[in-house]
Amino acid sequence: MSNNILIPGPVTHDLITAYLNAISNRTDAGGHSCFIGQVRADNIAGKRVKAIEYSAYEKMVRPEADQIINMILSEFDDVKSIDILHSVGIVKAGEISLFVLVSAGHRHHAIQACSKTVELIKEKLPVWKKEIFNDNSHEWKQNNLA
Amino acid sequence: MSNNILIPGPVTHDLITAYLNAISNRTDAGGHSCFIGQVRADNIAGKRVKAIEYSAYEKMVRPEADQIINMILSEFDDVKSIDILHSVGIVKAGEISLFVLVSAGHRHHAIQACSKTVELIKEKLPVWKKEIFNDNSHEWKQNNLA
Amino acid sequence: MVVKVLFFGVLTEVTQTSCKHYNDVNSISHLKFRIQDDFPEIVHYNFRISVNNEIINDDAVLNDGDEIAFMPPFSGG
Amino acid sequence: MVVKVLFFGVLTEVTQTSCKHYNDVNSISHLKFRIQDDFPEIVHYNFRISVNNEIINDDAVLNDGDEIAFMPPFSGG
Repeated sequence: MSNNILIPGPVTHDLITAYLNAISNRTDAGGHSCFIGQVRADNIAGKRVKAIEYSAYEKMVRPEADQIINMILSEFDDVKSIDILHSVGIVKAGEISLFVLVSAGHRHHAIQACSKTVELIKEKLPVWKKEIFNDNSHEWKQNNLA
Repeated sequence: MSNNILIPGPVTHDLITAYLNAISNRTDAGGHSCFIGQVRADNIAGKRVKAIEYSAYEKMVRPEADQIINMILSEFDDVKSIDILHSVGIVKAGEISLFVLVSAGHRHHAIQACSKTVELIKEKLPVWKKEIFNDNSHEWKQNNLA
Repeated sequence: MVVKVLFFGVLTEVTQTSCKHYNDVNSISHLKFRIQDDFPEIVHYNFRISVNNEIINDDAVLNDGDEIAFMPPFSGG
Repeated sequence: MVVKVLFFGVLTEVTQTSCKHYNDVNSISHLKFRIQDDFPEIVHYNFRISVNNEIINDDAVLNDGDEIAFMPPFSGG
């Protein structure tokens, strides 16, 4: 698949389908764990989130993602592959902003490695989100790290 | 989506795509965690696994699955929905035999609940697997529970 | 009275069947005795027993029409 | 000498820009002083600083052409 982490706008269902269709090529993988992050239409103080605008330090994203992937591969030796897609730009409520897919020989490493990859993305990827409300006001968000 | 847990033959990519396309209908969900179990072409004592044949106590599958779903919903109050698909019959190496999709408001419950659902399926669903090798010999398997 | 006995997984090979009816068995312990008589090899296998879809851990009285399943350890997923 | 300073997230609102060049700044501490002079509000925000894509935690000497980023806490995902 493509080597790009950042996807302009939402991560589309077609893109996710393409990644999931590719997994059958690996007959050494018994478990695939996938995480999909979606923009919630949260109500905050009477206003509804209609979209999130993501911005990124684009040239640092690939090296930071590679560092995350290397950390995971060295901690979980049964992991065969790790894919990360993250939106940049506007993603509307109900649309997808993050896709992580981890394939491993067995389920435990697939599940644990996917979970840890998501946490490391929140912690290390130089990306910022701005919630945009239905009255067009906005608020910058900060991640709650696990 | 369909109410059936058991799918004759492999869980197809089209079916998975249909479930994943449906998630955008929920604008209260921020995280979807999904697990895909795939038949590995393991080499065991010089023979290669070419397929797994699953059999089930079919009429107990739905009530046991409902009990698993209720256990998860009562433990993880942020979980919005749980979908489980499991193959019955022949699934070839590289094909998918299990699909679990858990949607929650936030990532932690989605990820933890999906992981626990997979463990409970292995522990409680009355399903049996028989590995079929390339020389047509076979071996009944027993799950390693976490 | 007659009960229906289902065998699953490797037990279908031990018994060469997935379903067999037994007459005049009034308890699980009695049924197990009859089944061991028919299939002595079954003593080498682990299994759990359900009666009408409920797993039971102790002996139980059987009634006409009951469905009893002999289930080796599950291996789904 | 001139360095390029990038601002991200909420800092783009504090500074009203995402990129600004500074002349004759020889260290991070010196640059921070100049930026606080231009945008006094920035003292109310948390941020980390990178020099040429490497996050730094201490003061550092700056050289002509360096790219410095002022980054509030990440919020991807």
